[in-house]
Amino acid sequence: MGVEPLDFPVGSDELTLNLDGWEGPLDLLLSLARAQKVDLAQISILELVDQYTTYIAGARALKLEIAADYLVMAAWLAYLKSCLLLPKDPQADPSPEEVALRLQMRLQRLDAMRETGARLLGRDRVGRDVFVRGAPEGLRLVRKSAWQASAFDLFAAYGIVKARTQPPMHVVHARSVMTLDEAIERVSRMLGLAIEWLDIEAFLPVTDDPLFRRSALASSFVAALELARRGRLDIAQEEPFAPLKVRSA
Amino acid sequence: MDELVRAIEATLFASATPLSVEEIAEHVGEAGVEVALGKLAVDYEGRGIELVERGGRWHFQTAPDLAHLLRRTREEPRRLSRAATETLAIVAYHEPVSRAEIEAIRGVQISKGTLDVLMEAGWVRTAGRREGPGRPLLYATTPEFLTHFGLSSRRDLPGIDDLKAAGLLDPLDEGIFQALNQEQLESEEQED
Amino acid sequence: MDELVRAIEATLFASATPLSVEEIAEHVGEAGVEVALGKLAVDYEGRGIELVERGGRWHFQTAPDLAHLLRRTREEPRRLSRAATETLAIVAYHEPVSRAEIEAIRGVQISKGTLDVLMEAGWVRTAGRREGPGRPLLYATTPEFLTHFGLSSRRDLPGIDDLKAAGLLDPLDEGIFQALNQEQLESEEQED
Repeated sequence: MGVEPLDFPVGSDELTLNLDGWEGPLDLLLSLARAQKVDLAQISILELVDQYTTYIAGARALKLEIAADYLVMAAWLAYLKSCLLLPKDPQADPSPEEVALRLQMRLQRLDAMRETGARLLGRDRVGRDVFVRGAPEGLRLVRKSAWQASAFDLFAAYGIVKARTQPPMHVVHARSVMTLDEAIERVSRMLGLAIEWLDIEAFLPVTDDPLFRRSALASSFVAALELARRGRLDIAQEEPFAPLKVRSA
Repeated sequence: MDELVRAIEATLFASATPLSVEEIAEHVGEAGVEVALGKLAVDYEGRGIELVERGGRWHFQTAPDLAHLLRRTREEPRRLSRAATETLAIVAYHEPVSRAEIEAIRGVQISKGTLDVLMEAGWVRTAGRREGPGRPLLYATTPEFLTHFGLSSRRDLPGIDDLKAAGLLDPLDEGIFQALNQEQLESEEQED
Repeated sequence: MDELVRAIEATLFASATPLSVEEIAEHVGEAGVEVALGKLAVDYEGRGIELVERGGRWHFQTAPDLAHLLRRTREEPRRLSRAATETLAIVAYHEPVSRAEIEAIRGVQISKGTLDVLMEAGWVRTAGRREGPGRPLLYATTPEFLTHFGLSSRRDLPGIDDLKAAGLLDPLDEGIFQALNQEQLESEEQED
């Protein structure tokens, strides 16, 4: 990047001063300082300020665009210089000497990073100086399934299979009904009691279930008709919707 | 250590392909490569790496007896699908049984992967062929099957009456098994 | 030869990346990996290949003195600009460090691409945020940085002890340029 600043014939007309070659004012200052002394701890700040301002002045004489941060640095350095030369102000905090020391530390730090960066790049680097294996077989991770199933899952599954493939079987749930056969049997049995006319409801079993009672009534009525057909009993009804009467024949 | 042997060792190590004696000589810029290769091969005898020659080209490789180290297996728990569980149950109750018989008992076809999964799990093995038309391959359970499911023998499998008593044969109750594991059902759909 | 040493030799040889002691143990399935690694490193001393530890991870690489035989071109694997080189050094010696701190040390803004280049190379990573005003994003180096530059750890960074002793790695004293009277600066600027 670099323009070597001190090799620079200041004032030459053919000169093209390229400030873009510097990475900012600190970079320029560091180069000036390094030209002054190898050991940055030994540099003269006052001399450095003069060198910097001379350099910037030279650039300005060439009517080059100079970025504002270079000018700000020049102004700041000029002020630092005046503080360092003027009689000491005991009130100043930090003192101009301390500020100068910090500037020197900053230059040293930047210089150190520059130098260690170069040393890093010069190490034995993988792929340039040392080489890893050209064709590693590679390590593989094989995923294996640990299958989970319990004995219950197994038996339940078998139950499902058997249930699914069993021949269909229709089970009619026991419902509260009195079959005709039951009714005929019951009414025949009770006929011995029916010497006189009896209401058909007297033949029904005692129950709290209204559905069963309806079923028993219907079956018993049909049973009475059947038994009447066989000549075992007589049926009478005095008028429509009047109670049915039954009597042993 | 012999400088030439060192140079050849590094060259073969860094090379992405096996190298012929001529190619090695180009790199190390010296004669005597063959002798040095012999020395190097002796150095590596019995180690975890060996130097081998295949068709005139040399390369390093890991010792074949250590190949198992280079593949690390990780076990991941996975639920058996419903299709696989049913198939396993049929094999257990009816073994030895052919694939066609399993399908007849299940009333549903089984996918190719289902028996593979059970064999991979170590619960089902092949058990010869049935003499007869087509000589179908037969399947049976393994000792690991009994161990995994806590059975001392196949006689410990609950009988049909036990299943009925437990309500496991009631067709109306199939719904409760559907509720067991929705995932299982879904995986079955994908499998079948 | 010790079977564990053989196993570790084969594992590291086959691996495409450096491995930590824990990763090696997962493959060889045994304790005592560290002792065996020590033995293995001794076995390879002075050979064309060496066993090295970089940031807690181990790998084989060719001996540095044989670089001339193996280097195919004079080209660097990755050419870094001066800005990127300095930035890498600043991150390595000051980590974790914010972008503003990098800029303060370099005395200039860093262009957007500079950190990207270093992150793309796999040498720099983001390392959380600093609690405080603005919660700036922090940068640090990666294990690959140590591997690439042949550093066992950050303590191996060239000259790090001297720099530390000289106070050159202390947190940067920001604002030294503001230490002087701001008004004064402005008036001088107008004068110029």
